[in-house]
Amino acid sequence: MITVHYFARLRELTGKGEESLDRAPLTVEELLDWAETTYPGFGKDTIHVAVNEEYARKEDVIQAGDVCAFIPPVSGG
Amino acid sequence: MITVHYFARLRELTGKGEESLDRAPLTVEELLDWAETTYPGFGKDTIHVAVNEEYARKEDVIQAGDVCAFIPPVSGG
Amino acid sequence: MKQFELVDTPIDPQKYSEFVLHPAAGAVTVFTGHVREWTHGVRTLYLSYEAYIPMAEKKLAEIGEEMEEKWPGVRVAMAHRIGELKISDIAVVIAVSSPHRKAAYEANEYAIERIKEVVPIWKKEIWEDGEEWIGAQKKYPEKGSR
Amino acid sequence: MKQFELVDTPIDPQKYSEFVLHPAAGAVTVFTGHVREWTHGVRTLYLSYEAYIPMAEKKLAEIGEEMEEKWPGVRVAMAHRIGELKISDIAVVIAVSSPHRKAAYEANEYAIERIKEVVPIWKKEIWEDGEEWIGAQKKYPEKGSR
Repeated sequence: MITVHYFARLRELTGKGEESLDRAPLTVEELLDWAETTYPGFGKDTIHVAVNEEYARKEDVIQAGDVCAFIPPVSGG
Repeated sequence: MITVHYFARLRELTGKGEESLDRAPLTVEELLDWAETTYPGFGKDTIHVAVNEEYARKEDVIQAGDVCAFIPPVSGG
Repeated sequence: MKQFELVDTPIDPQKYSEFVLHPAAGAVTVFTGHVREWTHGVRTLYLSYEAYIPMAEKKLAEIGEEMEEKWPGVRVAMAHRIGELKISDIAVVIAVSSPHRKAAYEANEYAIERIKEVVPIWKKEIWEDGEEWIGAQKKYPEKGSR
Repeated sequence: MKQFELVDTPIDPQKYSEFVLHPAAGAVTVFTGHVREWTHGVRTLYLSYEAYIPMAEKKLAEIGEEMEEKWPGVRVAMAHRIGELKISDIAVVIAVSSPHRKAAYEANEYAIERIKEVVPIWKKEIWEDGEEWIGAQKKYPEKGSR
């Protein structure tokens, strides 16, 4: 199982702040593809994925137990 | 009469904060020359003169009633 | 307070400037970002900020480390507020001390640029006739971009 | 308080940042210059500042006008303290607000450079074994240099 977090626009789109997925191991790219299919309008091309609170590359592999977060373009400050 | 103010090193050198001079009209350069002669070590080459709270040029003429100040290199901030 | 923190209550800049002050510090710069009423001719009623809190605090601390590497001798404290903010409220504070002023200015400006690039915080603007999550559409954080 | 002032009591930066804040301001920068304990390996016990007060306040106001010309939309408040200051005391505060941050940083740094050039204020450093009036030996204010 992996945990995925949704924030901001994505939290409103999915209607949830987080969920658990039983799909590990998978790559970051595969996770983004899954999200786009599951939640039309997700907009994966503008979204980064954090794995265990660090930005990950598309080819990085997510393992069971990892905590993931979809990071849409940030706008703090 | 003109009033002249002394600050910082010059106040300590002259032993006074201000004095009145009965020498107007005179140029800024003449005032600096007078100060150098009167107070050895005055250091007129590093000192600006303010007339009525504005920096003056050496050729500017000081009139009776003007308030002058010797401005050694500033070091605020 | 923590040196790098997200808070959900009003920010007091004084706490952060006191944190960075020390006897060798000759200069302190404090930047505060405030909720502006008008942006591009549109009137903002209030803002709502949301964050991935643990990662955001970690990223703030990383930015602090970057600053100490680039400008040796600076001390840094930063905070970002989340939740609903009204006009003129402080959204972010960056306090930097340094022996000399140049580094205090440069490091401070570097910090706000980096915050806007990499810290997972999101702003929603609420206007009279709508609302929108704001996000730069072109610039994304990169792993290892520090 | 006045927008541009010399004071002989401790400086509270908050007063100046509040003075410049307004609903269109998205950024506020506050610079404070502090008495540093060590300068070039010499330990300072305390400082004494002296000023030609009316001219110094007039020059601060002129610098404020220069800033408003160069960075339209900024608001500025500045103060310099005189008298005896101990380590870490604030000697000078510069608060600048602006709709956007770039101008707030730039205008603030401009202000401290100008203060050090043209405002008739003098610093005496008092060490364990002596004291000296400090003054740049090369750079003098010029009439019309603004």
